[in-house]
Amino acid sequence: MKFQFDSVQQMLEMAGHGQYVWTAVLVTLLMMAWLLVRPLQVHRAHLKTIAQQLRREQRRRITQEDNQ
Amino acid sequence: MPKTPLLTVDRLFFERDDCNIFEPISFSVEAGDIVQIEGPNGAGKTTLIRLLTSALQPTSGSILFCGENIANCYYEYLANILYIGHQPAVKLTLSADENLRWMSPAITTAAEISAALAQVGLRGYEDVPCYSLSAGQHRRVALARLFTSQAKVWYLDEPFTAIDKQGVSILQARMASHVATGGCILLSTHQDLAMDKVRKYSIESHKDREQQQ
Amino acid sequence: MSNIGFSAYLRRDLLLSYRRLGEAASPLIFFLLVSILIPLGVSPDPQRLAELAPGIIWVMALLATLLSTEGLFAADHQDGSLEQMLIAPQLLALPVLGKVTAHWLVTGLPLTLVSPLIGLMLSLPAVATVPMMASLALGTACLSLIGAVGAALTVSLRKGGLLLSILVIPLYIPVIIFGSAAVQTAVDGFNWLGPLSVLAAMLCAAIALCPWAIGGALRLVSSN
Amino acid sequence: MASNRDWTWFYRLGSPRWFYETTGRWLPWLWALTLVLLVAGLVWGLGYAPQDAKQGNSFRIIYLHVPVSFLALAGYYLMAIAGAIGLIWKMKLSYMVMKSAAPIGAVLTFLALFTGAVWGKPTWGTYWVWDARITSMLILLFLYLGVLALQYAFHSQEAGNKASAILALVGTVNIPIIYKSVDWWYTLHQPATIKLTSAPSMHIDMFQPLLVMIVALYSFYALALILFIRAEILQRERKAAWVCDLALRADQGSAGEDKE
Repeated sequence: MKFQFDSVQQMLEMAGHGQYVWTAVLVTLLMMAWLLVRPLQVHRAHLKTIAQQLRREQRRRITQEDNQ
Repeated sequence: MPKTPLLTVDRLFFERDDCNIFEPISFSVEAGDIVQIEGPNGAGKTTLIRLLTSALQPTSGSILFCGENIANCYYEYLANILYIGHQPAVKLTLSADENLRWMSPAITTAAEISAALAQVGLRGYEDVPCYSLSAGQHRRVALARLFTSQAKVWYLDEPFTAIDKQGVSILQARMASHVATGGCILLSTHQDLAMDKVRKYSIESHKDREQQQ
Repeated sequence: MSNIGFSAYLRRDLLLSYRRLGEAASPLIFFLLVSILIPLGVSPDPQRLAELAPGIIWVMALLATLLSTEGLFAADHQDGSLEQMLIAPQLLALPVLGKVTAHWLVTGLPLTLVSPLIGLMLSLPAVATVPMMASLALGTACLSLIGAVGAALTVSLRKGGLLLSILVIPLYIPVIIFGSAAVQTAVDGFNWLGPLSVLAAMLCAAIALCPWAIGGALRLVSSN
Repeated sequence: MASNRDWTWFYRLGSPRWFYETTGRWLPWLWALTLVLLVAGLVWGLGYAPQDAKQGNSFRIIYLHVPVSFLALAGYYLMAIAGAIGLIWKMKLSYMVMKSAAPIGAVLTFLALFTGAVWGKPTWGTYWVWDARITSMLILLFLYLGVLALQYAFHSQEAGNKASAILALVGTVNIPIIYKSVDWWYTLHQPATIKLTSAPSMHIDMFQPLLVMIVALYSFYALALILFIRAEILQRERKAAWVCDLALRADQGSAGEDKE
């Protein structure tokens, strides 16, 4: 098995087909990355809202007890 | 010897979007019973009635008709129930006569149809298209089914909405004669019925209970 | 007339359409109108029109059927009769099939009957008239059945019309391929019974399967 | 209706909490596997695989296009099966699988079309041809978009789930018919042109990296699906005690970091 290109420059150009190959690679990898990052963002956002809500309820309960 | 109740509801439970509408419900209804389902708005009265008619599938629990699970005698059960819901199911382009004939069992004769319409005070309106009738009259067309139906179990969801006093007393008389001949009625209404032997079943709102805790 | 069975629903829906003839005729008028736009928009040259005619007629028929599909269950859902249909003591597929048949009789069949007129206006060769009518008759029945699945899924949504077309147009594709192919092969002078029999097979499959999907959709989705 | 008691084991399998905790243990491994396979496959395919005799270097797009198209189609079936399980056994988790599979599938289908178009330009001189397979892919994209649109059209989560499950099932029955008809349509209209799909016998050196990329995409699909489902579980089970615990612990962790 042998590396097909002599230099980085050559690999980027790919004998004139570089722009097509690398656009395909870049767009594919970016969208695939989005498919992984997006659920992680949503996951974190959910945890945060749930925690906030719990904290708010806790505070409300404390003030209620104080009033009593 | 204990008689099998006409209708038995066994731990009927319904959940929508992970939110319980009500706690599991169990009760039974004998022939001759009138059950008034009570509860504040949003307690799930309509949901309960629709579950009982099988228009809505319960999350768990079962309904027995004459001691048999309705899953096993589905069509027999459906042939024996009558449901009048919030919407009267009246087609505006059809006349009162056509509407009632459509909603009644196939064996009903023309004379019975016009007699039923006369009972609910629609004599003379038989051939009038329903779009020229009022909301109360639409309900009356739907309620005329009570006079043509041979079903044993009646489910009536707010039957007296938009009905005047005289109409209410006619309907109550019909309901009394239905239970006297071995039928049973489950209805939801905020009015007090001028009838004896009305059992009340109240659904507590699940949300209220949750807030109390 | 009581609310039990296939023919009861067929007769009632036909009666309802008959009482509202203007409403029932609108898909047909739409079909005629849009077909007039084509010569105005493309070219009045008979040769070019003849070339495009099979495709155009089929696309227009598809859109006209789609337009009328939205209301298939919507009125029943609003006035409560859909709920009564769900709890009638019978197999749900029967009244469903009755309603869809009525829909086809009111939309697909009239489209089929006036299509020779459109064919004439678009210079469709006369040999293609019979295959066009046959393919439209079979094809629009398929479209009614498939469209009814979408109509049942979107019945409880207030603005379901646009969504409905997104859902069902991809499912319409095989029908339009074989429908316009039947007309095209007839124009080219080949045997058009091949694509037509595929359409017939699709119709059989749709009659066997769609009522169940429609019934399931109505039971599970409309009540929520 | 069958008694629920006979099915407790099945429901435990479908318990969101069980799923969340088990996949939590798998995740680091799955991340590592996916990244290693992707990097290996890409470097091998883009750098080491020999050039195609006719297409030159542009053929290297195959290492993205084929695996992505593969998963796009397989994903639709997975979505439909999950929906069917949800309809039959009323399992919450399987609806979550269905709901999560839809956006992933739609993105992968889009990528299949995009890479196909970019590959087409140097190979056939045009970005778009109405080739049978490309057309079928386009239809698949619209089938995915339909399921997504229907899912979010309902106020009630449950109605959306059931509706899109039915639609996915109807789509599944239709996909073979659609594919066959599009195939037939293509041969009808392009009887004598050159065949665009030219990969009859692939050299083994070209095929091995493709195999690696296919496995990599499967691993990626599993990873993305699990991540989407976990986010969905948190949202649906937000009132459950274990989720509240989790949220508080995560919150304390991040609050601690902020102070430092």
